[in-house]
Amino acid sequence: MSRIVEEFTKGLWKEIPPFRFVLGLCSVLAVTTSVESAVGLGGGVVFVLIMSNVLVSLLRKIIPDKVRIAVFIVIIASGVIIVELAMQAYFYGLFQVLGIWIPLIVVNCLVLGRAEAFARKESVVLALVDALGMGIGFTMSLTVLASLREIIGVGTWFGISVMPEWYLGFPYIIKPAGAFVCLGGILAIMNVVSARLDAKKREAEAA
Amino acid sequence: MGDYLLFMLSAIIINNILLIKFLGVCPFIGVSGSMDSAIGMAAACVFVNVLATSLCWMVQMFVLEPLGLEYIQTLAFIVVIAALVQLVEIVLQKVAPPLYRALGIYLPLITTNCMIFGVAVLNIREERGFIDAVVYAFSTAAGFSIALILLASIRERFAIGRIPKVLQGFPSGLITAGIVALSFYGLVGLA
Amino acid sequence: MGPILSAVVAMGGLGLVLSAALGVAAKVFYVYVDPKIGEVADVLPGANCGGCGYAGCNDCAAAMVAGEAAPNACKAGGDSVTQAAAAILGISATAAERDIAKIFCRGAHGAAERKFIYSGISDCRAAMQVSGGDKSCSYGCLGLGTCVAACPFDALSMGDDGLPVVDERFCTGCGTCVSVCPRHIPQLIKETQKAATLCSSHDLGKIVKAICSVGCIGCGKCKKACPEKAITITKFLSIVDHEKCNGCGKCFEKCPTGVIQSLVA
Amino acid sequence: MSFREILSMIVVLAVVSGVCGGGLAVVKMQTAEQIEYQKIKNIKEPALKAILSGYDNDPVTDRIKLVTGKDKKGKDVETTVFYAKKGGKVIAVAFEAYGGGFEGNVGIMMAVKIPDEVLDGIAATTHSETPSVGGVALNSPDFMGQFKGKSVSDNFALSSGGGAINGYSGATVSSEAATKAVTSGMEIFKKFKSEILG
Repeated sequence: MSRIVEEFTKGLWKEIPPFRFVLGLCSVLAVTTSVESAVGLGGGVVFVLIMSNVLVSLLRKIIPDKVRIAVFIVIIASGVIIVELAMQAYFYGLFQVLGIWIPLIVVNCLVLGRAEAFARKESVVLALVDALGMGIGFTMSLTVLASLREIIGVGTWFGISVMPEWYLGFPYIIKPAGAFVCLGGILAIMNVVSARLDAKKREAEAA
Repeated sequence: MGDYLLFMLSAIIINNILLIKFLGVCPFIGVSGSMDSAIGMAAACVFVNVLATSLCWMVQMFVLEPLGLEYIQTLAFIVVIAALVQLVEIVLQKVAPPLYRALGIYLPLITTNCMIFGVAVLNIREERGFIDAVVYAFSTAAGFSIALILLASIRERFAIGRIPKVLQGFPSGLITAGIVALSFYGLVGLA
Repeated sequence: MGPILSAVVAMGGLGLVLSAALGVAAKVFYVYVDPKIGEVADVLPGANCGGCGYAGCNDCAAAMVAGEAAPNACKAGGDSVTQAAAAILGISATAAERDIAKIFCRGAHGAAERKFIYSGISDCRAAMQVSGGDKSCSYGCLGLGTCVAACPFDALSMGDDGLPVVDERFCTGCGTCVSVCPRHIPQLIKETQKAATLCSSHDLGKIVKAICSVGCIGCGKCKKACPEKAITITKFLSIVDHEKCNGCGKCFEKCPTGVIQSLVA
Repeated sequence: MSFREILSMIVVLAVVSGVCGGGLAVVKMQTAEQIEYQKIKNIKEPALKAILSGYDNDPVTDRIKLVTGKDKKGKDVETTVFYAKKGGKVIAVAFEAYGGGFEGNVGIMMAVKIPDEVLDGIAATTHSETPSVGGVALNSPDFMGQFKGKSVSDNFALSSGGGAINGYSGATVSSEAATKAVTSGMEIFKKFKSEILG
């Protein structure tokens, strides 16, 4: 039981994608111009992650080692197409906003990374929990990054304006170049936090 | 011929696939630490990108469209790319072992490179002819290589610069990329 | 029924054709790779630190399987890796004595003089370009922390006296600091070494006396005092031989600048 | 790589991609209906709202698809006909037709009042005309308004071509495209009137 909790929480802080566990940057940078699209993509990734982790760990015994990457990719691609069709059917506005970034979930290094590094070796329950943890972690960090960029960039959050009238917005951060700098900044802040944590841990160890 | 030049220029510099369109950022951050790994990755990307785009274009035009299976495009393309990368790996290992050892660890990475798949899908969504698609693939890969090598040369200087411990590695790489993207962004009005 | 059937046939066909192509390619372009290399590589820590002298763990594993490298070649891994690698290769491995890095210079800010004030890139290699570094002693440690930054295991930290300090618990003897330092101040010594001359200067005694109060002046007193004949003076610098030295400590009192010291804290 | 290994590789990959292909086809069949509804709702509805009024149903759901001809490659050309009803009675019918424009096809959604069969108004749906020239023409009320009130069998050519519509100055090609679209729309209406009013 504790293993399950541990697998779940690791996705939420210790190895939270994409900050500590730097994977899947392409979609993170592009989609976080608005919180709505970030949450939309996060939802899509969570579904694909869960489906692919569960299926991969179910089939892990019968897949010959030589062709396992191709089979994982087929499973992930099917998950992505299901998300694409579902989004087109029920959230058409979001589908138009995300555009090419939905099919690009299939090459999201996070999904294939989890399948390759984790789901292939673990039981179904652990794979599911890991997918949940990673997926929610990914969506959370996407939302944080997106709200940061939206509030600073345009002064709104989920479309509701939150900043005072005189705030004209800082469009640089919405532009592609701003995305890099913003993510770099957040990674730096995360490093500071983890450096301090490690330093405490080392003192505890040394003492 | 003139418009091809303009077309290539716009794909290489103006809307550079990496700094403006964000495709291919994962290997970009991972590999741009040192110059020779960047060049290795760039060469592999150009080679595989052109091959993958032509194959995917053919699959789309001769298999998916006649059968009306456009919605399954993601699955078909990514299977083709994965198989292609594995094929290139096997062939290179036998035909050119030194090249294989130089590109070695980057080849499997290319399957999950968003640029290869992204360019294949963009070519279809923007309804390009076969030659246009291949030219677009070549120029985007060239743009990717230019950005990658530019960043690698800058980041190599970081090794001996006074970078605070906290900023070393990914943060400094990302922030440099942001500033270089800003310079590319200045050219947007050109084409 | 049409669309489902066409989808199944199309995708199944595509999978079939591609995997057949892969199969044929695997057959035609078959290159024999010893599977053991993969197993050994999995056991190695994978830090690619280069301590074994090969370009990364895969190369080291290949060398081990080919018999060029002994199972204990991997310094970073220590005993556990050595035993595991030996088990895979099916040969017995003598547990190698652990190497650790030691700083062979005590010329801290107060003790050693400076030729000029250097304020360029904070890297010893860069400082070396500026007329051989800002320290009067041309063998001494410049204290700009290249080794600290290069250490893949974070075992080195910069002391407040301007000299790096080795943290033996984390040091795996990978040798990165030795190769990265332009003056090779950090050197790998056996963990059990009892005494050493913490200086790298081959200058004449009177030059050393003028520029550094804690350097080895090559007077040879320690050599005369050593009953085991463990100390040799090569170009005005005393070198302690690890095998012969039994740590009796007779040389420590004789040394006028106290540069030869006991390592056994 | 022994032969048996290669065989198992081929079988596994073929079976997995086949099964996934089949599964996706099933999912596609389930969602096709909903996707089409969404597509129409988001692209066509703005035009529908501009030209239809006084209805109490959702024209997007009450629609039928007619095969109204063949294109160059021989594939069927389908026209979707939307019904605007009031108290269950059809008061107007709207459908889309295309005319060759400057940059490509210009799509015009037109509404015909039932039973008096008079054109109730037209709106441009999809076009890639140059925004500053053709685009302006296709949105200007005085040009697009000329069609309103004309009977189905009127001649919708430009006044220069003997018709009753004067083209938007400076954008003759786009205005001609609009008239061509309306003319072909009227032909479809007359040809398939029985199915439409069925």
